[in-house]
Amino acid sequence: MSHLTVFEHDELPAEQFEDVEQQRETSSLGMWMFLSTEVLFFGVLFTSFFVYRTRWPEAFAQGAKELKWWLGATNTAVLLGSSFCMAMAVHAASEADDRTIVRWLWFTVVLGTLFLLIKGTEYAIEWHEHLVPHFRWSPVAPGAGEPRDPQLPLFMTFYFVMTMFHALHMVIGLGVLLVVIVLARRRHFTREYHHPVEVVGLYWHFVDTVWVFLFPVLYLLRH
Amino acid sequence: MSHPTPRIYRNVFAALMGLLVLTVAAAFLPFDRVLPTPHAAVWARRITISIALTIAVVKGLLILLYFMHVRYAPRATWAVAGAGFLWLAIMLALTLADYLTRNHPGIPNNRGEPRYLLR
Amino acid sequence: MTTVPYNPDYGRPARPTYLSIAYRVSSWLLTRDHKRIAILYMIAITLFFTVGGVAATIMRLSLMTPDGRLTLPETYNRLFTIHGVIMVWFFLIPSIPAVLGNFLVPLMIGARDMAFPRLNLASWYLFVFGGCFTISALVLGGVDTGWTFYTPFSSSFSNTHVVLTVAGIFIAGFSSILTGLNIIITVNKLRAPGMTWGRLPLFIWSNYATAVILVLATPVLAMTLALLCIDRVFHVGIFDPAKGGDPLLFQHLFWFYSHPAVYIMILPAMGVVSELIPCFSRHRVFGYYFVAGSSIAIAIVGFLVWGHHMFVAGMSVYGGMVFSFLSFLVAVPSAIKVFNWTATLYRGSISLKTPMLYALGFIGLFVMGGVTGLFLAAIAVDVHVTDTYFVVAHFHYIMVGGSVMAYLGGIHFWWPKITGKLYPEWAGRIAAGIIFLGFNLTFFPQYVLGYLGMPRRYHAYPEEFHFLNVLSTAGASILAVGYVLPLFYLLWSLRYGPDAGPNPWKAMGLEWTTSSPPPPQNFERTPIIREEAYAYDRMTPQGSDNTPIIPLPAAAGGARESGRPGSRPESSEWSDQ
Amino acid sequence: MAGSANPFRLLPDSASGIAPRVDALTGFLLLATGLVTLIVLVLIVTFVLKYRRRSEDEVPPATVSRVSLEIAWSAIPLGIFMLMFYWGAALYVDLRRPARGAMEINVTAKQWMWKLQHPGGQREINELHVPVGRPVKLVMISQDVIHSFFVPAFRIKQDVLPGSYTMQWFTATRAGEYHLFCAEYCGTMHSRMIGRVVAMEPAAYQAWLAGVTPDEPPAVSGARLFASLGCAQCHGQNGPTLAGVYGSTVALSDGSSVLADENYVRESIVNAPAKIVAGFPPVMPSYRGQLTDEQVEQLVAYVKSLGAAASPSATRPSPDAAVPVTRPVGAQPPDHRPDFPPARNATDYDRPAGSQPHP
Repeated sequence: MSHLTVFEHDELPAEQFEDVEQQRETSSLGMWMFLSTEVLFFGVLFTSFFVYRTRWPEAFAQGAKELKWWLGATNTAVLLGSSFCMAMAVHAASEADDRTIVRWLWFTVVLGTLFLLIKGTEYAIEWHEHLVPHFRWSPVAPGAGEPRDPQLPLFMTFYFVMTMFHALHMVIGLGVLLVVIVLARRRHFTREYHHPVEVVGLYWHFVDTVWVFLFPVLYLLRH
Repeated sequence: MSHPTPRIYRNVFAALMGLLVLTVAAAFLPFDRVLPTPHAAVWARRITISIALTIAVVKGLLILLYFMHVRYAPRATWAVAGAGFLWLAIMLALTLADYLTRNHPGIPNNRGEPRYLLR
Repeated sequence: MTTVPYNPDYGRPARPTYLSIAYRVSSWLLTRDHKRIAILYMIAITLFFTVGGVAATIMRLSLMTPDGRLTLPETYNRLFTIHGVIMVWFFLIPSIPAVLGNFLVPLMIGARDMAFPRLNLASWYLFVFGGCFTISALVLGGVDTGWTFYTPFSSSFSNTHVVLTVAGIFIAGFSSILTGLNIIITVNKLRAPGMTWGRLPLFIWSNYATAVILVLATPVLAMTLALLCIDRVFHVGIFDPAKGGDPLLFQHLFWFYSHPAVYIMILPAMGVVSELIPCFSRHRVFGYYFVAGSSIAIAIVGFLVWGHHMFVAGMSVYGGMVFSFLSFLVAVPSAIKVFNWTATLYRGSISLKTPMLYALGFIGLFVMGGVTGLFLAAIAVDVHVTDTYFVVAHFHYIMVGGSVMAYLGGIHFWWPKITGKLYPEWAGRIAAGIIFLGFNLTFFPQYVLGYLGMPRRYHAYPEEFHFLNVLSTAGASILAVGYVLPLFYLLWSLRYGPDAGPNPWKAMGLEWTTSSPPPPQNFERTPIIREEAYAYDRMTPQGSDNTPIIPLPAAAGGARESGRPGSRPESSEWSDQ
Repeated sequence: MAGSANPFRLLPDSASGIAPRVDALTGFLLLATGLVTLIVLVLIVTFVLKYRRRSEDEVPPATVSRVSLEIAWSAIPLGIFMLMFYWGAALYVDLRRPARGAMEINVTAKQWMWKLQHPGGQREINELHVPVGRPVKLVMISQDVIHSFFVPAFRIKQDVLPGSYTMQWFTATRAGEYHLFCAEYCGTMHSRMIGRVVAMEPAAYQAWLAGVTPDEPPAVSGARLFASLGCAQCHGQNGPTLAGVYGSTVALSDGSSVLADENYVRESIVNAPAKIVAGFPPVMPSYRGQLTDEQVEQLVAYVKSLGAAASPSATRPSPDAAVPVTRPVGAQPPDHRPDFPPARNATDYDRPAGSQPHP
């Protein structure tokens, strides 16, 4: 089927589907399959984290104390908020109410960017405290603090690898959200045909779920 | 109903915020000073990790079921969502099966002597 | 008076097939037709197979002499590494799912195309893009860590192009995920009406199981290789014991992907054989549900057994026992499949055409490869034979004897459907015989070498292993000839081969009800399926003039009853694409 | 290599206690699987010949799928597999449990050579002389990548990890010269990292031992290091006493109990905060980076020589964590276990000599 323009809205589903309903189910199932791969993609990091936590419990406990739990908590709240806004946007899409879709999507994008900003400040604080393994690390806390556990760099490595992969997924999510905002502003969605918003919603909620697990595992296991 | 209403979204969001406060509070409970057993540090570590993970699982489920409409989705979506987490559980379980039984003194034989297997 | 059989195409202009619809290069490089993407994959993996094969030939020639005079140790190490990497990730894993799977899954379930055609093309581009990385690493000086990239050698001690090769595999991994995702969603969502799960051909069942593994295992490889690159570039000690890391963790995570990966390689081969045996013995498969169920069982239990690669690597004794027990469980479904194939042959009418020769060769070699897996699962024997040529022989029997033989059998069986031409039968049989003979002569001596204790990846070996290695090299040269023959006569058949009708083998299956090569949208009308998968027992004797021996499913005439609102109106004319 | 010159042999020499038992299991596996393979091949050939296609239009009778047959040929193989699993696992436990009083040899693997040291201090490169009939325990560590100590004639193989000790043991039963290979790929000269294991009669072994000018035994240099590093200050009085700790089960501060083998001693020296004995403050500094592997090996040898428990299983598991368990061998067991006979000497708990499973 030769689509004239990429976003030309047409009643007919893509040529290999029987009807629009089947296309909607297929795209959400496809996204769910992709999210399963993401679960295992982050799963490797969680498995390695727990394996090393069983080997060096003191180092990982001290690492959790080094991190700023209150920054992590606000970030979790921000991300849960953006997830809520995304859910409201999807609901608005199912009512084909273009103005509210754009409003809720903007809230989601703003909260998402706020999350990245808070994360950025957190990285800056850790850079300042010489907590970045390989790049800027000191075995003793700066300002004549007490000596750090020799295995603390391992914990900080996992902290940076896990949060940076998560931030990467956030950035991708924000990009796709901006595309959907453009679509919504051009009144592209109808009551039947709004599954791009749903699919992006699935992805955004998943990225939020990953952070829901990341926050306690990294910040709250302080014993 | 095939789709959750905004009211449900608001309730779920409130629940998530409540659980966030709960999990942060639970992390600061002084288990290592309170527990009676001599190995307080170890039990404190185990209790905090189990509390933190259960609350995280509950929050994750809330997001999955309501925000991602899994509760109203066909069975295939349940299977796909479940498969991802089940395989993660397989990887965790069998990898830790190896790590937690290393240097284990070994199951004692019939006379109560540990078998002392090499690694 | 001679009766003229009814020919639905009489009087109409010849319908364009997916090959004759467009000839511009852009129609191939920007195609969204699953059949053309399958052919693109076939060309790509044939090139990669040649690279891997050349590396294998040089290795075998170097092993002819005990001190390996032909190659330096560095060169030999780079050769077996690139042989492993190319053959595993750039030939075996995509070979059947991406070539035969892409071509046949929509055809066999009555769909017009894959669920996500654009992702399907993206999968091919990712595959080729990843291949460029790995080939550039090979050209720039190769990598000498072995295809398993064990740390800390790969992360701290090897000074070869590890990160470049690993980046290539990382990208090719996403190509596998997209192929798997496409197959699962297509089989779930796009089956023709009447095609219930119980009527799916077994090729679809095994590709479905393979797709499940592809989707659930490959991300673990992607992240493990990412951690390896982070540790290699930044030396943060994730796998470096001096800094608190544990090299065994890399092995756990690597084999969590790589053992299911060997099932990705063998399951589609079993699917091809489950199609060939019924066709050439004109028998319904013995125990259809058990063969289908065993594919799914292999896919699931395959994820629990990776520890048997690490019995001597320093794993705990109890961990080893758990994995040994589970490894014996995973052997049961394979045994069920072999017994069911043998039972299908009982009281059938067996014709030994080339695809059947490959299928029977597959069963023989797969059984010998599979049973030696039991030796490796019993820990006490594994302690002696792991990391020796016994393991090399075991996995080559399964991968080369099994997967490559079935791939060639599948290519020969569906060649008329893919190209519309018949290949010369006599040439096919000779090539199959040479491959079978060369294969056994190459790899059977390696079982004995392995039990004698010759370690694998040895560039030079003690004098007493000399005779068996020369035997193996002789076999390898025969095998090389055997692999080159099909290339010639298949390409020859493209030009000079006789035209094949829609069903040259008189086989059952939806793909044989459409013309060969099939039209761009696969079926004139979406077929409706009314009987079981392999209804060979309801075949009617047919005239000798090559008219289809089976009653065409009612689809040829029947209109669609269950048109859901907003569904595509029945387009009688095909659309240009 | 005795008897290895003829190229047509199918079995390597069988020169260790475990070798015949592994060969027996391999024989059983070969028999069982060979039988099944033969049956399948014969069936296929007969079917292909008997039921070959007579004419193009032949339609054979339909197959009848019988579930009972399916159940049979999945349950029977499962039963045979479980037997194979049990036999393999039982043999593996014997492979991983050293016999009493094994002679301990320190093996250090370096990129592309083996360095071995006998308890008496004799050092060897790429060669290992062992007496026939005496159990030998190899305590192995690598200085760079993963290697693997593989002696085909003894049917033993164990990877040598860079971070911690891995151990294996054998008892040579036939005198002779056997191959030693590195079985885990370790770099360019992986195929040159080979050597030979010479099993000699005890008399010949003693003669060879005398002929070699011994280096300083590791235990002695370990004692010197122990004093120079000032370990005695803590481990003399208030710290955990080290007499008889090797081989006993130590209760740690986190409630778990660990066998005090070489890995535990090494872990306590190199990563001190890892495993602290119950009832003691975690004040031991970590010596990582300050000691070479050689020195750690000497300290471990010294700790072993401090009245090591006669055999790893000599002292019973610590009944109660509160009481520090590191007591000399043979000391009176805590009285609240009256049912357990007090051990007067180390060998009380050994199995009667007759039932010794001669590996």
